[in-house]
Amino acid sequence: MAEIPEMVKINRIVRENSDTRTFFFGEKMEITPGQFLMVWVPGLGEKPFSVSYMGEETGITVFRRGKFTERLFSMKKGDIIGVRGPYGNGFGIKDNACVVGGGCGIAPLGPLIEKLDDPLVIIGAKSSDGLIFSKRFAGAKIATDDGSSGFHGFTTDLLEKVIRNRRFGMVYACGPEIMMKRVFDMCEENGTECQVSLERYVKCGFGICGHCDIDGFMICKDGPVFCSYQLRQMKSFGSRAKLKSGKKVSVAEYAGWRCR
Amino acid sequence: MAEIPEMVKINRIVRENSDTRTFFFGEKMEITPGQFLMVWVPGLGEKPFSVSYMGEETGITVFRRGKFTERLFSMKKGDIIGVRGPYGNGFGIKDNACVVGGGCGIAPLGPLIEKLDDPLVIIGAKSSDGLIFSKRFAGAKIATDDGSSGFHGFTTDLLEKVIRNRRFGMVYACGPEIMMKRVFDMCEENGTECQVSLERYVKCGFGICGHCDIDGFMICKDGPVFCSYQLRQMKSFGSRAKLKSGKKVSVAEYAGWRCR
Amino acid sequence: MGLEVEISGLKLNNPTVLASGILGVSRKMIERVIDNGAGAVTIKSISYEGREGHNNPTVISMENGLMNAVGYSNPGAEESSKEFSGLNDMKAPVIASVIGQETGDFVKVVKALEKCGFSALEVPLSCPHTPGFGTLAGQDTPEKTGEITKAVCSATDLPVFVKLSPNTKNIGEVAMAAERAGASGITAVNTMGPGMVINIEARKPVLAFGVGGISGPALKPVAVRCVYDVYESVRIPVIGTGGVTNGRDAIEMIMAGASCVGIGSAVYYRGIDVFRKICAEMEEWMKKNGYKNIEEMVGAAHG
Amino acid sequence: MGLEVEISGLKLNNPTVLASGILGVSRKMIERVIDNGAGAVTIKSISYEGREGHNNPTVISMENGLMNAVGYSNPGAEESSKEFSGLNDMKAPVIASVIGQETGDFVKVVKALEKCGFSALEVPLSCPHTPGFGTLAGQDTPEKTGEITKAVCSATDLPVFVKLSPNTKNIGEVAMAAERAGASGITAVNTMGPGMVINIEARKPVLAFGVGGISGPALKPVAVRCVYDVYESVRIPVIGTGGVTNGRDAIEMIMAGASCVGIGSAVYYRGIDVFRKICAEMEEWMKKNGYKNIEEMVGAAHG
Ligand SMILES: Cc1cc2nc3c(=O)[nH]c(=O)nc-3n(C[C@H](O)[C@H](O)[C@H](O)COP(=O)(O)OP(=O)(O)OC[C@H]3O[C@@H](n4cnc5c(N)ncnc54)[C@H](O)[C@@H]3O)c2cc1C
Ligand SMILES: Cc1cc2nc3c(=O)[nH]c(=O)nc-3n(C[C@H](O)[C@H](O)[C@H](O)COP(=O)(O)OP(=O)(O)OC[C@H]3O[C@@H](n4cnc5c(N)ncnc54)[C@H](O)[C@@H]3O)c2cc1C
Ligand SMILES: Cc1cc2nc3c(=O)[nH]c(=O)nc-3n(C[C@H](O)[C@H](O)[C@H](O)COP(=O)(O)O)c2cc1C
Ligand SMILES: Cc1cc2nc3c(=O)[nH]c(=O)nc-3n(C[C@H](O)[C@H](O)[C@H](O)COP(=O)(O)O)c2cc1C
Ligand code: FES
Ligand code: FES
Repeated sequence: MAEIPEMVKINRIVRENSDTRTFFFGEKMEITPGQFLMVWVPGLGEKPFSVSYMGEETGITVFRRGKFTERLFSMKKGDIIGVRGPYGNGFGIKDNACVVGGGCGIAPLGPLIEKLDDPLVIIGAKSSDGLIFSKRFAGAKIATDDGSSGFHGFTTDLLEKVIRNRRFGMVYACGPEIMMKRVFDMCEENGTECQVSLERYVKCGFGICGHCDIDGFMICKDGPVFCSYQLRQMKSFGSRAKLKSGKKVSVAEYAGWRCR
Repeated sequence: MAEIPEMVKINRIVRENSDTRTFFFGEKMEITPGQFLMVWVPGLGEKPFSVSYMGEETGITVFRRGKFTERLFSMKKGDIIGVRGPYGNGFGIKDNACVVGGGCGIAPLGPLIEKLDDPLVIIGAKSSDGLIFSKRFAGAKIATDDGSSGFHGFTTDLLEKVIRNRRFGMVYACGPEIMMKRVFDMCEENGTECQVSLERYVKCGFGICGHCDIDGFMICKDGPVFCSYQLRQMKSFGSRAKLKSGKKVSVAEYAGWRCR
Repeated sequence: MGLEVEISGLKLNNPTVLASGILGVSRKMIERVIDNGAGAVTIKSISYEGREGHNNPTVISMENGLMNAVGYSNPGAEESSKEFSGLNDMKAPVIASVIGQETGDFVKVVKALEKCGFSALEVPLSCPHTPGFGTLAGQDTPEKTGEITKAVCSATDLPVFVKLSPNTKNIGEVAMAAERAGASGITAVNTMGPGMVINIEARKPVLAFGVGGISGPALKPVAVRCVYDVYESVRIPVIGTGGVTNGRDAIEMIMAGASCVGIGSAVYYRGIDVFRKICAEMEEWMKKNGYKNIEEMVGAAHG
Repeated sequence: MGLEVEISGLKLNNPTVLASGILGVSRKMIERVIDNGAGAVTIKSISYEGREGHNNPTVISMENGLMNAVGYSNPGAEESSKEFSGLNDMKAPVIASVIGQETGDFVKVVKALEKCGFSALEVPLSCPHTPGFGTLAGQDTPEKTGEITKAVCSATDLPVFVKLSPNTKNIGEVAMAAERAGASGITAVNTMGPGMVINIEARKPVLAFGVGGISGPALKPVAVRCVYDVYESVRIPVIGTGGVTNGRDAIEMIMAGASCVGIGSAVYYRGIDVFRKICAEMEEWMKKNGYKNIEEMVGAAHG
C-alpha cells in the first residue's frame, strides 16, 4: 500500500471561469464524492484538491490564487503531474437533499450531486461570471452577491429562504468557512442535519502527522467531510485554523494567508 | 513471504532403531515428497532434514551422528524446536517405479512410496536392527550387509538383480552418496531414468547464498532431488563436496566430517 | 496477568507509548489517542521559535515503511505551552519532546513548558533530515549528547528520556553518555537513514527535502538491534521505538530490552486504535505462553 | 535502444551485475548466472585464509528484506584461484571480491588471484557483521579506506571498485577518499544495519551470530540515497546496489547516479533469471518513456 505520487497525464483542461479551470486525467479511480487527491508538482510542492469529476476521467477544479495553482494554470494538455490518493472520508448519501456550493466550493459537490436523487442545488458566486458548474447543473438555483444572475445575495441567504419552506433530509455545503459555519448554524436552529467539507493545511494526507487537526479530528482522515455531530464538537470550526507551522490563527487570517 | 524459523511443538517421538528416531510435529504442511525442512535448535544451530511423514502430522527421521542430532535426541514430547520450509524440489511421480533406500536415506522416500502406485521398494541397512520403515512398508524387499535379514548384500546388489529382469519407469534412491552414484551408473548402463536425493552443506536453504552448489546446481533449490539429466552434468556427483568454508574435498572426506 | 509498567517513575496502564511527531499536535488529539488505549503519549517536538518545516511532500508511504521529512514544524514553545496546559487532568502520562540547535535552546523550551503538567521530557538528538538539529548537527555524538542531556537535566525535575538515532555507529556509547549525564531513560530509536525515493517519470526525489527518515516495518530489525545494544550498555530503562506494528513486535522489542514500546507509523498501518489492538494481542500471546507481566519479559532475549 | 554500458573500461551487455555473496561460489554457478542474463558477475568475497563463517542460521528472509550473517565463509585465496581460473572465456566480465583484516591481507589475495582472468576487483570495506572485517574493523573510515584502496591499486592493473557501507555517516567523504587513493569506481552499498530478529517463543535472536546485515527492499531507499550522495561527491562511476528487484528499481538507482546496478537479494525474490527479467522491464520502460540508452539516465534526478 505504497502511497507515493504517481505521474498522470493531463488529458484536457476546461476553463470554468477566468480564475478557475478543471484538469482531467485519463485515469479512472475508485472515489467517493468528497474525497481529495494530493497533487504534486515536482520541485514546487504538493497540495490537496477535491475530486470534482469521477468516472472514466477524473477531474479536479482549481481556483487560481497562489504560486502553486498559478503553476497548474501554466500547464498544458499532455503535461504530467503527480497524484496520490484518493484520501479522506467523503459524503454520506441521503435522500431529499439540499446542496450549497460557494465559489470553488462547488468542486467536491459536483460528483455528489450526480449521485443524489434530485437534490435542490444552490450555486453561488460574487457575480455571474464567477459561477462554476452552472451549465453542468442546469436546474440549480443561482445566487450572486451583486445580483448579476439569479438570486441577489449570498448562498446562505437563499438557503435560509429555502429551508423555511422545506424540510431537507440533509444539507451539504462547501465554500468559504464562514459560509459553511453559517449553514451549520442555520441547520442547527432548524434541526436539520448537514455535512460540510472543511479545509485545513494538509501534510501527510493519511492521518499520521496530525497537522490537519481540528480539535482532535483529522481533516485528511476523519474528514474533509464532517457531519453535524462532529461539527458540534469543533470549537475551532469557523473560528481558528493552523498555519504551516501549527500556529493557530483566526480563520480569516488563515484564509488570507491561504490566498496570498 | 518471511522465512524465519517458527517454533513448533514435538507431538511424539518414535524410535526407529537405536540411532534413529522420528519426530512428529502437530503441524500439517503443504509438502511434496523429497522436500526438506530447516530445523533450528536455538543457541546450537540449524540443519536440513527431509520430511519423512506428511499428512495431519509432519515427521522427520533423524540419524544420530553429531552434536546437533544428539541434542535432538535429548528432546522430549512437548519441547519446541524451530522449523522453516519446506524447501527444495521434491520427487516427480512416475509409474512402474523402484525405490531404493539405504540406511537413514529411506527418510525422504517414505512419503514418496505412499504416493506411488505399487512400487518395488528396497530397504537396506548394515544389519537387521538398523532397518528403518520395514514395518511401515511391509512389502519391501530387504537387504542387509551382514545378511541378518533378507538379501545378503548391498541394496545396489539387490537392485542389480532386480533390474536385470524388469524395466522400471523410474528408479528412486536415497542413501550414502556412493550408493546413489552406483544406482545412477547402473541405471545409465541399463537405460533407466532415476531420481536421487543428494546432501550438501546447506546454509540459506532458499537459493541465494550458493553454498550448496554442486557444479552450478543448488541442492536447496534445484534439488535435493535430481534426475538423470541433471546428474549427468554433475562432475562432482559421487566424487567431491564442499565443507562449511566452501573448501572442496572428496565425498568420503565430506561424509567423515559430516559424521564426526 | 497485567500490562502495567512503571518506567522512571511514570506509571503506565500498558506499555504502548505514542511516538513523537505522530498526531501529538493538540491537547484534543492526545486525549483521543489516550482514549484509544495508549499507555502514555509523546507530543510533537517543540523548538523555542516556531518552525514551518519542509515543504510538501513531507511524508510518503513506501511498500515497507514510511519516509518523512516534516522538518520539525511546530508553533514554538510559547504557543505550545498554551495548547498543552493543565495536563495533570490527562488519563495517561504526557511526555514533552524538546528540541533545539544550541544547548541553551533546549533549556529555554524546558522552561517555557514548565507549568504544563508534563510527566517527563524526551530529548531527540537524532533527527536525520533537519539541518541544524539531530544527527545533521552532530547532536548524536557521545560528547554532544552528554552536554545537552546534562543541561536539560539541570533545568528540570522531570525524568528525561534521550532519544537516539539508529544511524549512529556506536549507539551503546551514546546511551552511556546520556546515562552518565543524568538521563532517566533512553528512547531508541528515531527514524533511519535518511533514505530517498525517486519518481522516475518525474526524474525527481519525491520528498521536497530530497531525503527523509524511514520508520515502520523496514526500521524494525535495526531498532530491535539498537534496543538490544542499549540494554547491554546502560541500566536506565528503554522505550523501544521503531516498526512496532502488532503485539508480537511489541514483545520482540521488550525481549530485546525495552520496558515499553513507542508506536508511530503503526497508526498509519492499523488506525488510531492500534494501541488497544496491540495491547489485546500482547495479552493473548502472554496468556498462551504463560507470562504474567511485562517485567518478566524485559530483556529476555539476552544471555 | 540499447542497454549496453561501459564502466571503468569494462564492457557490459546490460547494467545488471551479480552482487558479491550471492551464488558466486563456483565457476559453474557464475556461468549459469551469466546465462541468465547478468551483464557482469561478482564472486563471493575471498580472504587469504579459508573461513568457515558463522554458524547457521546464517540467512533469513524477513517480510521486507533478507538478513544475513554468513560471516565471509570462503575456501581461501589458493583454493579460489583454482576454482576460478581461465575466466577470459566467460561471456561477461567477472569481478573478484577481495577482503582482509590488515591492509597487507588484501594485497596477498590480489596476488593469489592474479592469473585467473578477472576483469576487475571489488574491495568491500563495509561488512556489518564479521568481526575483524569491514565496519566492525573500522575499514569504513576515510583514512582506512584510503590506505587499503591505495595498497590494492598498487598491487594490480585491474580497475578497483571500493564497496561502501550505508551505515557510514558521511558516505560521500569515504567515496572521495577511495577516489583519491586510485579507485576506478564505487560499489554502493553493502548491507544495512546490522539488524536483529528475535524469535519470541524461543526468546533468542534467530541468526546464530545474533545480528546480521539487511538487504533487499528494506534497504532500497537508503541505498538510493547513498548512491545519490556518492554521485555528488566523486566523478568515478558507481555500481548501485541495494534492493534492486525490478526494472523500475534499476532505473531509480541509475537516476540517482549509478552507471550499473548490483543485484543480490532479488535472486531470492524473483529467481536466478531475475537479470533477464529486469533487463526486459528496463527496456519496456525506456521505450515507453523515450530513452535511447542507459547513459542519458545516469544521475538524471540531480539538479
Ligand atoms: C481537502 C481539501 C480540498 C481542497 N480542494 C480544493 C479544490 O477542489 N480546488 C481548489 O482550488 N482548492 C482546493 N483546496 C485548496 C488547495 O489545496 C490549495 O490550498 C489552494 O489551491 C492554494 O494554492 P496556491 O496556489 O494558493 O498555493 P500557495 O500560494 O503555494 O499557497 C497559498 C495557501 O494555500 C494553502 N495551502 C498550501 N498548501 C496547502 C496544503 N498542503 N494543504 C492545505 N492548504 C494549503 C495555504 O493556506 C497557503 O498559504 C483544497 C484544500 C483541502 C484541504
Ligand atoms: C537436503 C538434506 C536432507 C537431509 N535429511 C536428513 C534426514 O532426513 N535425516 C538425517 O538424519 N539427516 C538428514 N540430513 C543430514 C542432516 O542435515 C545433518 O547433516 C546431520 O544430521 C548431521 O547432524 P549432526 O548431529 O552430525 O551435526 P553436527 O555434529 O553438528 O555436524 C556434523 C556434520 O553434519 C553436516 N552438516 C551440518 N550442518 C549441515 C547443514 N546445514 N547442511 C548439510 N549438512 C550439514 C556436516 O557435514 C557436519 O560436519 C539431510 C541433509 C540434507 C542436505
Ligand atoms: C511523520 C513523522 C514525524 C515524526 N516527527 C518526529 C518528531 O517531531 N520528533 C521525534 O523525536 N521523532 C519524530 N518522528 C520519529 C518517531 O517518533 C519514531 O521515532 C519513528 O517514526 C520510529 O517509530 P515507528 O516505526 O513506530 O514510526 C517522526 C516520525 C514520523 C513518521
Ligand atoms: C547472503 C548474502 C551474502 C553476502 N555476502 C557478501 C560478501 O561476501 N561480500 C560482499 O561484499 N557483500 C556481500 N553481501 C552483500 C551484497 O553483495 C549486497 O551488497 C547487498 O545484499 C545489497 O544488495 P541486495 O539488496 O541486492 O541484496 C551479501 C548479501 C547477502 C544477502
Ligand atoms: S495531514 Fe497528516 S494527519 Fe492529516
Ligand atoms: S544453501 Fe544457500 S543456495 Fe542452497
